[in-house]
Amino acid sequence: MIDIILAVFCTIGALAILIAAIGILRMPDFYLRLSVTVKAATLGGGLFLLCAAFYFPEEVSVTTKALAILFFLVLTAPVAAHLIARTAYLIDTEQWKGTIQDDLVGMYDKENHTLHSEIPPQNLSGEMEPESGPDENKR
Amino acid sequence: MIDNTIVFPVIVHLFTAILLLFFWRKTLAHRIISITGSTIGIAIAINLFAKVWGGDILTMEAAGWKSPFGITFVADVFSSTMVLLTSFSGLAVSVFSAIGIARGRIIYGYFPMLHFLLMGLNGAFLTGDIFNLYVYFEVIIIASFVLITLGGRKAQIEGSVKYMAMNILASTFFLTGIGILYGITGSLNMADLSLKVAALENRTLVDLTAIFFIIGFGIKSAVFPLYFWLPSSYHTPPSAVAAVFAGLLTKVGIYALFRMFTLIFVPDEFTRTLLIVIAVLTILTGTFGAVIKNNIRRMFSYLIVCHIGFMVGGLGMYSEVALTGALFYLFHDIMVKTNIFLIAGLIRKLRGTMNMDKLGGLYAEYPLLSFVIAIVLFSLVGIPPLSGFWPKIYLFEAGLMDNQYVLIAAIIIGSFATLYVISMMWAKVFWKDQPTVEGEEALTDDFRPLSKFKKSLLVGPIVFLAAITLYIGLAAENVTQVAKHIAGEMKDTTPYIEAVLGTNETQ
Amino acid sequence: MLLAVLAGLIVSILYIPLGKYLRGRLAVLAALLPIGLFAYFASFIPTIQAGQHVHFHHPWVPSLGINLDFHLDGLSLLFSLLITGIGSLVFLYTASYLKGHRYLDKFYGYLCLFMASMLGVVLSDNVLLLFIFWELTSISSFFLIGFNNDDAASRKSSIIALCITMGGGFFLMVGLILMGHLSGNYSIQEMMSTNEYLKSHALYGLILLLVFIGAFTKSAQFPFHFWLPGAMRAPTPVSAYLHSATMVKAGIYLLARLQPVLGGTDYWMYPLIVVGGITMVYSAFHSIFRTDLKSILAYSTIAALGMLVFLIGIGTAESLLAASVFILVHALYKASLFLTAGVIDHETGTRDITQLSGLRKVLMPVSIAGILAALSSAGLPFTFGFIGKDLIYEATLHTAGILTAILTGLAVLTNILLLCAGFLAGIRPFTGKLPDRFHGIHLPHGLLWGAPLLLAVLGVVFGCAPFLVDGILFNPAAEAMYQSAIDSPLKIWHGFNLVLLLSGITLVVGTLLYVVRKPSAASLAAIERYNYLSPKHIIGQLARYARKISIYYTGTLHNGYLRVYLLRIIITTVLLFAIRLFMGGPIRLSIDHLSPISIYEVVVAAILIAAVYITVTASSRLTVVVATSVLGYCVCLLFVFYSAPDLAMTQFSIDTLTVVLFVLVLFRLPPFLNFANRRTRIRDGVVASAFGLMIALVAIQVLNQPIDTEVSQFYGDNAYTLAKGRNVVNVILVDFRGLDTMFEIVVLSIAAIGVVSLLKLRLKASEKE
Amino acid sequence: MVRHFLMNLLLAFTWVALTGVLYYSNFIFGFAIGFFLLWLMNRNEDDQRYFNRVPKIIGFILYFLYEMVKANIQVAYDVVTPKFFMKPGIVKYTMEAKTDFEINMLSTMIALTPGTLVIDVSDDRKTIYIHAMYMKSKEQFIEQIRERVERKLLEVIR
Amino acid sequence: MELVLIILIAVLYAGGVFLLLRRSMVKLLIGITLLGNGANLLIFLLGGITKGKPPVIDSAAKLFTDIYADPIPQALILTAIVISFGIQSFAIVLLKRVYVLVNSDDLDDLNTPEEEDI
Amino acid sequence: MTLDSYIDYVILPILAIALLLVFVRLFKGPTIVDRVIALDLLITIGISVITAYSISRGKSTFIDVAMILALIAFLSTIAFSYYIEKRGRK
Amino acid sequence: MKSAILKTASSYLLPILLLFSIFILLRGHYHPGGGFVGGLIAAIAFVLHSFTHGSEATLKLLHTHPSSFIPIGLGVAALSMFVPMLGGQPVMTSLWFNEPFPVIGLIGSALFFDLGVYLVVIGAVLTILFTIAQYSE
Ligand code: NA
Ligand code: NA
Repeated sequence: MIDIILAVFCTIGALAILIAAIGILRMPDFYLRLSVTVKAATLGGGLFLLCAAFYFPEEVSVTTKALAILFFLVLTAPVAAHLIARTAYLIDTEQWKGTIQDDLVGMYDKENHTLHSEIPPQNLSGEMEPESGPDENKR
Repeated sequence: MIDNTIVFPVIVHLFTAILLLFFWRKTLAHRIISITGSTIGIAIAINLFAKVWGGDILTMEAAGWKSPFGITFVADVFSSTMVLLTSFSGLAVSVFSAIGIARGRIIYGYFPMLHFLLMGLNGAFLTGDIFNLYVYFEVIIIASFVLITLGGRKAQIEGSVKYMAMNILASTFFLTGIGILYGITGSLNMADLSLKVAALENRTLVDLTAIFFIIGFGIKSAVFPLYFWLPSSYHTPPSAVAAVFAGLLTKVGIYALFRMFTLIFVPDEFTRTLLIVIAVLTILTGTFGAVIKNNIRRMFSYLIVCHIGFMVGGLGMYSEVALTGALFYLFHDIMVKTNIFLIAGLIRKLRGTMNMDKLGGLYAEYPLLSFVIAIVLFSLVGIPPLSGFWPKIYLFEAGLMDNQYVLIAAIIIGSFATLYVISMMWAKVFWKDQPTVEGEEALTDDFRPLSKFKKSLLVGPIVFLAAITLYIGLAAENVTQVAKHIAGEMKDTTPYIEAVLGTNETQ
Repeated sequence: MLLAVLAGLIVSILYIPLGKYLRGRLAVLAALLPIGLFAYFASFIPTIQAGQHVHFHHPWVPSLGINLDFHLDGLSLLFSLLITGIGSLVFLYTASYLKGHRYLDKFYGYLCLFMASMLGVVLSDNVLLLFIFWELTSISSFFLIGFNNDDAASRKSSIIALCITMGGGFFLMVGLILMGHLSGNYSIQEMMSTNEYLKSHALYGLILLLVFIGAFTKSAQFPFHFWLPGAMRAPTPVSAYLHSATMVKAGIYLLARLQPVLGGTDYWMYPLIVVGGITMVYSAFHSIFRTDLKSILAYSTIAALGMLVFLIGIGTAESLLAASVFILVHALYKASLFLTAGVIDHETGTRDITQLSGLRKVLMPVSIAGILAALSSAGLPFTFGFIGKDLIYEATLHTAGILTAILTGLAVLTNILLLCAGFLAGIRPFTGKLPDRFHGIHLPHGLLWGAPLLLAVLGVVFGCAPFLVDGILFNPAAEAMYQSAIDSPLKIWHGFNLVLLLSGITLVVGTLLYVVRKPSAASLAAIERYNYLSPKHIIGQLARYARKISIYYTGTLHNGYLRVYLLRIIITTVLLFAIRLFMGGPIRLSIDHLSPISIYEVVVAAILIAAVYITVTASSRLTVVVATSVLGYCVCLLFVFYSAPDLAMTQFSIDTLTVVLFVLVLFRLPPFLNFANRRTRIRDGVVASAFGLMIALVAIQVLNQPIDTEVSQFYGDNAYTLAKGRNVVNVILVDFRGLDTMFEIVVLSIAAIGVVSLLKLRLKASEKE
Repeated sequence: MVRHFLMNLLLAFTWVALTGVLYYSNFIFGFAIGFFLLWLMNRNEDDQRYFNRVPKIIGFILYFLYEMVKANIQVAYDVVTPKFFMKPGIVKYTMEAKTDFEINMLSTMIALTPGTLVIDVSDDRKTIYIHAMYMKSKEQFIEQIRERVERKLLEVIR
Repeated sequence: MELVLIILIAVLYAGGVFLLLRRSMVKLLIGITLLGNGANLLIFLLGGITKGKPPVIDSAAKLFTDIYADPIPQALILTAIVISFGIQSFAIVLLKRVYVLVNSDDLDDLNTPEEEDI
Repeated sequence: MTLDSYIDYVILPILAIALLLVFVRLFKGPTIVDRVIALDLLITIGISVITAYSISRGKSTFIDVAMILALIAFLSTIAFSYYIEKRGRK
Repeated sequence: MKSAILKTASSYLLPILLLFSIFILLRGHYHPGGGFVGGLIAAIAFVLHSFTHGSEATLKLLHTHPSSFIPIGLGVAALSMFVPMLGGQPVMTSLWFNEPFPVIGLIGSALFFDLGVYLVVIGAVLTILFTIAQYSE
């Protein structure tokens, strides 16, 4: 019985990860790839860890560890995703042509990377300045 | 015999270095601790040598695990002699460094590095475990990286990049070789390996494995065509550092070559021929390089290469006579090479340069010092009856016995070149009047302003090593006995193996 | 006897602390040593005359068979007396000649060292001991030639002399070792008993070659002769002592000494005759073109040495006797002439014979010494030179067949030229008109003219009364060479015979030549036009080529490009590998007992390989770093698959840290530039692939080898029971092989400290080392 | 409230000690028994918060998991089918959350929901910039976050 | 599987060597990393690979009841990894110094002519 | 079919394929941030692979490795972000 | 790095990671882990902290420069290696307390050795990283 539940968990986890993998390969821009992967992978990994937690019930430490990892993953994955997304934006990574909205334009201070909640007055004039293109990070 | 004191040569430098780290940035304390540590090191080394010379091969099984299961330390005459010579070099260098090394370098860890280096060297000489040997080699190279870059001048950095790249490559070869050896035998204990490798049927595989060690240790000992790091780097660090390097670093490669190729890979026709070819080319390369260099240390660097060839040639001939000669040469070389680099450092202090064209007049100004230096230089040349002369007798005799005329010719050429460059150097640096150098390049004398005590800290080590060299030359009989004994140990490794593995029953 | 030999050594060391007291008036005391030694050796004359030998033994390096074995026989005695006798006079002469010189003590030190070494050479019974002293003579000569070390030419000459004599020494050393090796020991006396074996051995020719090179270089034989004229840069007493009377005769001594061991064969004879013959004619010819007094004497010395080699080469009883006499003859007149020349130089400030004349008017005793010595060198009757020359002609005439004419002709020719040279040096400066500028010259201190005069007078005394010395010196000496009794007393008058005729011809023609030929700068220049054919020039040219080759070789090999060095190392390895594989048996390939393949392992391996591909080809640094970390993480997965959790953990954490490090360091660096052209990349690719292939081949071979699991079994069995741990890897790390770990953390510590010093230490410009 | 939680833990541990079975299931069972006992014993107003909060947290987690699975399926469908239905964009969202902890929890929630991604929080901590994959309109999206995520979250943790 | 690993090791060694032969010091360092990984895997492989049997004794037992992977190569590699990390970090910092000195990581820029000797 | 072999023959291959796909992204880039997230995903998949492997072999020891991965992997993403951002600013 | 989210995260990740590191250190003799990995985790925890708060803040948190951990760690390890020699046993021999301690279990010189390793690793890694970070700024 327990084996079947575990098998189901594993299968869902594996599929989630597979979808994340396909997603990262297929999605048209960086933000979408990131968006797709973080959750799916965390979900998949979490399921596997849960399996492990159930699979070694007689070893308390293993269960603890599996849960701790799960907890840690849930805690860190969003942070990491946010950081890399932010960085990507800061280096002007291109967005998909189907993108319909960008509230971030002009919000970052190019000098010290401070992020404003309202468009700062000095940026108002330069708000529509053309993007410098994705090659900048190759400098 | 089992004796715990074998590890003392390692431990004394380890504790000295740790203690030095606790006194971080306190330069006076560093000088005192270092000299004290090195002095204790000599006492320990003498004690060890006396024990081994007087009796059996000593072993110590770390943590009490029997060979071949644990790491075994082995002190036979070869290793304890190397430890003894290392301790002499070590003391000389550490005293010299007290004044010879700039304050900034001492503040940033010069002395701890020196002692870590000495520790690694002693460990390498004493260990009977091949992977442990690798670890000591790594200690040695990382400490030498730090020493060679310490100060960070451009020339130093340039030299050290080459030094580092090639030494890391050497380590990779060594490590690969160990992996293969383990894969073949399942053992790491050198005595055990000796038995197991000898029992292998696939000799091709043994030889192929041996190539990794030849290349690995060959790079470390700076033989042709693997020597390039040496002339690229030895002229860059402070002379005291160059002195340890010159005296001991290439020699630890030689030590390892000798150990491996007498204990584990007993040379067959292929290996012997290979070693002799390498030796001849090494000597010639060193010769060609030395005769054209105008900077004292660059010239000395090539002389190191040249003379390494003598020892490798001795190993290649692999007769007892040849090994005796090579070992005698090794002992002589450690003392003399350390000293000549210290001398180069002293000259630099005196004149602010090591370019022979800009040097001169030392003989007129410092006659007594010149006399001491002359003894060292002549020992290097091998003017009889000084130390460099005796081993050549053995090498020539061995060469004649083995019909190695090309090698003999190479040794003659190498010796001749040494003679030539040293006499040139003598004429240029000591005899010639001090040329006047003008403008920005004006030479400085950092020696004269020093107090008498400080001067003696610079000159003392040179005299000390010169005295040992003189002893090696004049009491050649004693040194010969040692070398002969070791050569005997090398030709018949049974006592070594029994000392290591035979203790199983007694524990 | 040990003390006698080493006395000079000890005294020279004593000069270091005591030298400064000897610089002044006490300098004369220095001569006490040679005089004492002379007396000491003279005391052996009766013993030797009685046909006995004296032997001394003291162990030194017994395992090499090198002991302080000294052997005194006739030959040694002749040389010992020569060394100490002429030594005494030279020491005395020096006291005045270099009076007040600030390095006088050093000079005496070197001289003492030299004397001791020279005595060592002639007294050693052990060839290696002989060699040791032999080299010491070269060294002391080096210091003496370079004594005026502020003079560039002096320095150069001393280096040339040292290199030639010691270079030859290396060959000699091999030759002597070969002799010792073949005959089983290094004692000359013992070797004599095995000489037949030596002579019949296949390596006999090699021995001769090596010994000859040693002897010829030392005794300035053609084509190695050119160091000797250069050596005249030394102060005159040195020239007199080392470079004419004693040291250069060491080679002669060696040949004489080894004559009974190696001599008596054609291989021995002809090279000596040929080389000696060429040397004597060539340099005698050269001598008469020189205008510098010491130069003339140098070339005539070379000629005399050639003559000695020539005589030893002939090897008959007559020739050996002639040689032993001629050694003393030459030493007496040549030393005298040198010392005379020294006085002239000292007083007039020039040695150019075109400017010197009429000096008899101001330097009467000196002129007597010079003229007597010149006459002795000319072989005028009632001089010692006459007896010497007679014996030479006697010796050449006693050879067999066609040789007689050739050898005699050569000897006559040489003697004619030498006579002329002797007159040039010993007579010409004193005859004729005294130039005005020399009027102010006063007779110098008695020691300066006393020494040459004594030597010159001795030449006449022995010439008139040869019986004084023949039995006690020459016969024993010749016997030592010939190894059988020689008893032919020297005679002043042989009656009218061919020898006398030849002597007459020599005298007449030589004198005519002297009268007709005026030395001049022009003729010197004329002969110097042919310098490019001289051995000195040719050897110098060779040395320059050698230097060029060295520069090219070293520059090409050590060209500064790290990647080239690394390439060479890799190629060497691959080549060695290929050679060994080519020599050795087939590579065994068996795929039994391999573990099955599963898809996920293959995928990980494939990703790894692809990651390597990216690292190798990527052009952005960051991509490379990313690929490297992928690589590390995949390795980590492999470690997990193959049961190494500790390894996987460590690999992973270290890899991550490495990434952080790279990131911290790299962010300012510009992107890669693709420097290498296509060809280079292909070459490197081929080499790298070959290297990889090599590793693969070895790995396959090793996998076929069954592994011994004794040790790991032991660890598994005892990890918990004895070492109280369950994680065997950790138990190994902290217990079984804890020392590895101890020093591994040392490595880490060193690296950390190194990083600090590398980044923080900034040396001040004043901090040089 | 903390006092209750600690008491509850203590009871759970006591249960584990009594039964001597150190399994997680046993611990959870002990915790549940403890909760029930505490709930029985503490009926005054002040202490009610703890007993209300625990079921709420569990409920929120379940709700969040449900949302996550739902969104995941949507994304998964988009990923595996050839055509893209996305309307992505970056939206500025003014938060009601104030403290660091609240902001962090909120961003974690948003980030873990498939289709949304936190790009950054402004330096004055008033707004959060969210990248959304499926955005019919900006207002609707903001409303959705406000109602379905932020309100519920704040309810639980405040 | 061993054969796949051998190919992998060969590729690592070859890649490492290829990178050593470049002009860029960064590539040199990466090459060293590759070689180190290659050497580690080689030791690992030649010591014999075992799947899924880590050398950890079960908490119930005092001895291994089953076969287990050879722990020695693991311990050796662990030591080797740490050592190469130490050396590599030093090398990376040296790279930094090189960059500060010559403003590139091109090793050819670092070469100084011999005349600059003191 | 037992759970062990199910994981061995179904789950692990799926994960391996996922690894491959992610690696393709890593290979293709195009921007460095793409590579960084691909790397991050690789590690997450790695954690899953290790966990699955641990279950399939019945060795809980490997979970420790997964734990280390989870603890540390985060750091490299942060480091890359730090680096890329810092470089972008210069 | 200016990220509020990371800043908050790192302040609670630091104690968690440190706790893990000690956990890994103590159990090395029985399970994978030990001084080395433990030390790395601790170092990484501080590195993470320094990324957001700057290395100065992290140094302040550590109270002392990490380089001083190196001699202490080396000293601990070297002593636990050397002390058995005073009792006449070979270098590195493990000495054990007979009774297991609560929580930690058996305590022996091997644990002290591991502790030395742990300290050295923290000291070395942090020294390297902080030095570079400061130099780069
Ligand atoms: Na992550
Ligand atoms: Na461990």
